[in-house]
Amino acid sequence: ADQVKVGVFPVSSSLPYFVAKERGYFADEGIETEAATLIGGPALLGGLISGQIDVAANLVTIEGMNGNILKPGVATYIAVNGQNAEWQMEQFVVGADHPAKSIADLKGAKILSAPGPANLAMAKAVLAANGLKEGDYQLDQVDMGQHVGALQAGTFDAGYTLEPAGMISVNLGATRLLEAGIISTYVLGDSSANTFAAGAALSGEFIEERPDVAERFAKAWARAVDDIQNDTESVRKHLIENTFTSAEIAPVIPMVNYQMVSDLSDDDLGNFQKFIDFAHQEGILKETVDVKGFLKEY
Amino acid sequence: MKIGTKFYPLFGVLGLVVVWYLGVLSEIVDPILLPSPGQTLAAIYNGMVGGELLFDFLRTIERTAYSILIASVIAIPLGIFLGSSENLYRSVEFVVDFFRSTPASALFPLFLVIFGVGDQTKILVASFGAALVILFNVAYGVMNARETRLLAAKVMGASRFRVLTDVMLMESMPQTFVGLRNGVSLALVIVIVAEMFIGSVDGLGYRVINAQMLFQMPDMYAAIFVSGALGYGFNLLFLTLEKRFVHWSGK
Amino acid sequence: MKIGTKFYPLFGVLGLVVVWYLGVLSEIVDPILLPSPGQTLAAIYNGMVGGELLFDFLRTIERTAYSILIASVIAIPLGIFLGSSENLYRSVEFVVDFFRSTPASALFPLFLVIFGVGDQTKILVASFGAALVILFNVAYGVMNARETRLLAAKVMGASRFRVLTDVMLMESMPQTFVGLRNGVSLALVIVIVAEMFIGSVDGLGYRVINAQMLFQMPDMYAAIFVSGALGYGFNLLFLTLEKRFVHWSGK
Amino acid sequence: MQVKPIEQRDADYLMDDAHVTIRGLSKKFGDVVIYDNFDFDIPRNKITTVFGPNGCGKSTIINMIADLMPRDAGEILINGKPVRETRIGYVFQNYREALFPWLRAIDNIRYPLQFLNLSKAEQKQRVDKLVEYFGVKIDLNRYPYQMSGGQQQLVSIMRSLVVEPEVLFLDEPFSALDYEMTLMMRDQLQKVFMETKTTMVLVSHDLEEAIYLADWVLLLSRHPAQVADFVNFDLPRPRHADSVIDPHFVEVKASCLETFQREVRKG
Amino acid sequence: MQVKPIEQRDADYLMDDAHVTIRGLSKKFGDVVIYDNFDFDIPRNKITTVFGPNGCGKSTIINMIADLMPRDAGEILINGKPVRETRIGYVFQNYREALFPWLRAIDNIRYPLQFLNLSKAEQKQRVDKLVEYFGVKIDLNRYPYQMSGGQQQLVSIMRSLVVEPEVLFLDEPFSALDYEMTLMMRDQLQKVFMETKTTMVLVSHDLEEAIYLADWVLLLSRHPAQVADFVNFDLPRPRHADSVIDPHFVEVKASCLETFQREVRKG
Ligand SMILES: Nc1ncnc2c1ncn2[C@@H]1O[C@H](COP(=O)(O)OP(=O)(O)OP(=O)(O)O)[C@@H](O)[C@H]1O
Ligand SMILES: Nc1ncnc2c1ncn2[C@@H]1O[C@H](COP(=O)(O)OP(=O)(O)OP(=O)(O)O)[C@@H](O)[C@H]1O
Ligand SMILES: [Mg+2]
Ligand SMILES: [Mg+2]
Repeated sequence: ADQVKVGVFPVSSSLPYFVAKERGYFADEGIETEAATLIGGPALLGGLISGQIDVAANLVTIEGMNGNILKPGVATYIAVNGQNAEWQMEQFVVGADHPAKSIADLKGAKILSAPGPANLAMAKAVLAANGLKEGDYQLDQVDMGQHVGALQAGTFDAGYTLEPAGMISVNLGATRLLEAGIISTYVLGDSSANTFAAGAALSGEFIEERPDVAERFAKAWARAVDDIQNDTESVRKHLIENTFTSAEIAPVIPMVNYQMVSDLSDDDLGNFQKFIDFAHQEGILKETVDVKGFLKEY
Repeated sequence: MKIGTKFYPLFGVLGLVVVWYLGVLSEIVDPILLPSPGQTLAAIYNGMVGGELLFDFLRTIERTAYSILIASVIAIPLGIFLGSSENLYRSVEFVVDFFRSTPASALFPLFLVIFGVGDQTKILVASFGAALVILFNVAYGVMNARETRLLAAKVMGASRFRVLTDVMLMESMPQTFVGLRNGVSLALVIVIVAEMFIGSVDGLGYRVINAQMLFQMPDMYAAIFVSGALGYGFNLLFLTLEKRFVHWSGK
Repeated sequence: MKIGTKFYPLFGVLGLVVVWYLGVLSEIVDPILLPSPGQTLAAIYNGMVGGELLFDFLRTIERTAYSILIASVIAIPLGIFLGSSENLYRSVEFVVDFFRSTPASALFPLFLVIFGVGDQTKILVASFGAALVILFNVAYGVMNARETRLLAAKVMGASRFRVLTDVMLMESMPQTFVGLRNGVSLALVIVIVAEMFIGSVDGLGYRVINAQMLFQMPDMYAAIFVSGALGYGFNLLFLTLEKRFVHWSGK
Repeated sequence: MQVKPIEQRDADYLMDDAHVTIRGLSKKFGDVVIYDNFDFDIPRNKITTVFGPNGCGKSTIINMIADLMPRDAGEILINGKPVRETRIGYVFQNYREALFPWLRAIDNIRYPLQFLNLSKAEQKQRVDKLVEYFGVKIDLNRYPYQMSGGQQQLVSIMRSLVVEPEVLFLDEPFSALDYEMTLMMRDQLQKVFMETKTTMVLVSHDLEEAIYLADWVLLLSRHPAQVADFVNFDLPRPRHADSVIDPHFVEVKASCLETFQREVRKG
Repeated sequence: MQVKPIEQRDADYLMDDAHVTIRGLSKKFGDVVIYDNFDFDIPRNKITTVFGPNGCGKSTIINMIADLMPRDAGEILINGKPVRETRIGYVFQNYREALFPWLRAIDNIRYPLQFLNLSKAEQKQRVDKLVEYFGVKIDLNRYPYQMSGGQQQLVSIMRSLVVEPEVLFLDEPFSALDYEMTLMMRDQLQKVFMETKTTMVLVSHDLEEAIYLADWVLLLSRHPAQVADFVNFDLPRPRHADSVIDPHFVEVKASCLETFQREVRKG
């Protein structure tokens, strides 16, 4: 079988990989995958650039595009994950006892943010869109592992957090959800628009040197995405063993909108480009990039 | 020392447990955030007897053992070599000290780049950290070899090489063990941090971060305490080895 | 020592730079991932002269300084107190050793729970780690105070308390400095790891992780090297202080 | 000189004008009996030297007299009073570990004065007088580790004398010094004794030194320690290098050596 | 005994049957001249003891003879050959730092034999013979740190003798031992000498010891080191405790002391 090295960030966004692997879709295509668990985009991107992995199962798109600026094509997406008010991922939560009813009420609050410059920029943009200027609030980035504890302990009044931390803290009764899908709403200007914040990326080298393997890989991936779209409940069990997800939350954890690049609509592409342009405008990307150049349809 | 002194450590442990219970009972910290000693103990027991914690524990031991092995194999001969010439050691001392002062976790990115994304990176970062500590101690041990013993060997007709193997090597042993003990502590810390932050599917660091992500506090504290015990155990192991193999040390 | 020996460290540094250049030139690692020494130096210069790196550097110094201050204020008196009675020290020794063996990064969650997520947590975890190291050294220093000096003070008419302040305290000083040096290294490492992983908006750890996220490799290596230099500098500072204040040590 | 049975010898070393009286002293370490119901008197205004095999209990006894070590039974009085109420001086063998290296020599010498009720002026006067006694030419503003061994031991002796002790104990004070230093320091000590007449108890493992400095030589045997002999040596002071070939010296030395070989080494 | 000018004394200490010949030896440490064009002969099959003030260069000269320290100029021959071609033995003052604590006593003694071309049987025989010489009653399977100081130094001496050295150097071999041990070890050494007649050079800072053991006593003065006297002491062996009160001993000692006070201490 053809060997493919996949870098995996063990969160729910990597679900298609686990589905394809465990349901034998890769094997059906004559592919044997070797997984390396890597936490965070830098490690994944570093793996792609140095050729230590062929695929990043779940690479944040801003980080991928950053890589493409440095080395064009190094992160070429074959599938992306949409998130918005329906497909919840990023969200603002507030302490259960806090009076705030909307993001606009967070004036003077101590807010935690998911880590990294991109998350910070998004949080600030959302706050700004709700009329809060810098200085109206205090925003600290905090490692994802600490979000629930920090919210539970009341160290922060509110948080710009991601799943599953958001859901866990709400379930514990520590927080209430204020609003989810906020990038779509406030950055893209449409709460139902897809924000493609992450996706599965292949290295340019892989695509060029073993085009047929890459194609078969994408095919297996597409089958997994298909399963997820059509039978969300049966795929959830794949989260338990493979990601930071317990058996209790697996059935209820919110999903993102897994899409193959070939299935993206023009609107989707437009929103994707808008998201990336916004990142450039915020200084997270040194230059802007044409996202279409780094998408590959199979 | 009377027999009673053997039990002194128990007082300390007891004190710790009491403080912990008081912390829990007084609800100074939210009971969801800080489980009671009993819950934690139960989590340790369940985890270690047939649970996943035992597996993670063994994985971390395995990684740490490999790191210290690699570190020793590289650092001990190198340390002897460098230590046998003071000028040579002075040349590299700054670089060694510099890297010793660099938080090993800051070196993760560099090592990921050089050694790739596999398990070997965690082991190699830990080896690197441990090797510097061992190197430095071995070199000092060799440099501080008793002049008299070196002269004694020389006057008895030992060649330069024999002086190195028969005397310097043995002389550096006590200090080498100091290095090994510090090295293994450091290696363990780095392995756990790597398991926490570079990514892993097992090991105590993974267990801590996993329990944290899932907000299973008893499990998290169980993993933390097992890490502490492991560190203590490694230290004890090397102390025992030292007593056995460097029986003359300190006498 | 001849004047020449002053320059030996330069050979080591030179060697490092040469190896680095060779690594870059041979393209063993992708040039995007490993910038050249020149680029890194430029990033250090730009960052330190008017750039943000200087600010982060100062923030890390500030946090480390606070930690070591807090650690000293707690651990030195406590160490003297515990060291002055061997039984007392034996009681807490296990707990101290246990926590010394626990990777400080595994304790982040506990400290976050107790002290919250602010700057104080980073400082306090670092203090905790450093305090254990200092405590342990001070206690040993006191316990190993030369019997003869204690007897000399006693025979001259010093009370138990005066023996403690006049002799034990002074006797423990050399070992206390060993503790301070190890403590400040550890505190720096913990502060940087905390800045990297528990969230922060400044500091060298933040700069490393930020540069890493943005994939600005020269900036990342600049921050890493500045961390190493800082560690080296702290060590040097305490060595200098030691030479000044414990002038009698080792004589 | 024949060693008499214990009972008959009593009169020799229990004297009327004793400065230190030891009665019924017992001391064990674990199961080893070091002293068992030991009686002894230390003469006033004399130098008594103690000579005996290693581990016989020389340090133990002066430590018990100086109250640095608890005794199991018995009574020790200095001038009829318990030690606590007396000013004593003690010079340790290991001056390196006895002086305070963080204090300058002069501050080391001054240190014990703070425990007496003396005005600053009196303190200064005491120190000045002492420095004069010794004709000290060394720079007392240096730290101990900046001085030679002999200079350090001199500072140590000055520190013990500055409180004007009733009794001065010296435990092998010169054995860590080299030959020349030892010769010089013996003479310094003798000079101080001649000027102050302080009662001194000096332990030595060098028989020649023990006799050279002594008015009385106490020879101890061991397990438990007993008085093997208590020898008077009355060669007039000051004694000097040639004294060791004086016939009286040679005779006393021969007698002591004989006792040592016969009574003491066998122990 | 008057010290003669250097030129006239030559005949006394440059001899026909010299075992070690030193000619034109010079040695400086930095600016300090320790030896300047120094000539000396060490007699064959005799014990020569070296006595002199601290730092005069006693250790330096035996280290140079034993090739443990480079010399600046001059020639040193043992039996007409350079040191490298000779088997020598060396006993250090600090036996604790000279023995290998990781080897049992017996292995310490055996250690130098591996550098000779001997069969296992010959090696064993050598060691056995030596053990017999010394009438060793101690358990040689122990590690050095499990032995008393005297026993350790005994092992150290046996280690140096096992190669049957042409010349044995001893640098203050007993000064770290206590009085009893020292007495015993002196007699052991004397016994070995009487049986083997090995040429020995022994440095001592104890004049009594230096004379007691010596056939010849070399008195050194300093800056740079010069022969202050070279004294023959021919009291028949074995000497014993009483020898130190023998008139000949007392006379030689007085003469040496005088020389020491006059010539040497002034340095
Ligand atoms: N603290 C102690 N615990 C147990 N045994 C001790 C202690 N101090 C001394 N001893 C033992 O008591 C005996 C007498 O010791 P002491 O130090 O008085 O001898 P000493 O005559 O001064 O010998 P030295 O000539 O070696 O100084 C020795 O056998 C010694 O081992
Ligand atoms: N390695 C060295 N570097 C500089 N000076 C030295 C060195 N070794 C010895 N000296 C000096 O040379 C002189 C002679 O030293 P040496 O050790 O031979 O004296 P010694 O007669 O053996 O004295 P001691 O009685 O103290 O053993 C001393 O002044 C000493 O300080
Ligand atoms: Mg003693
Ligand atoms: Mg010497």
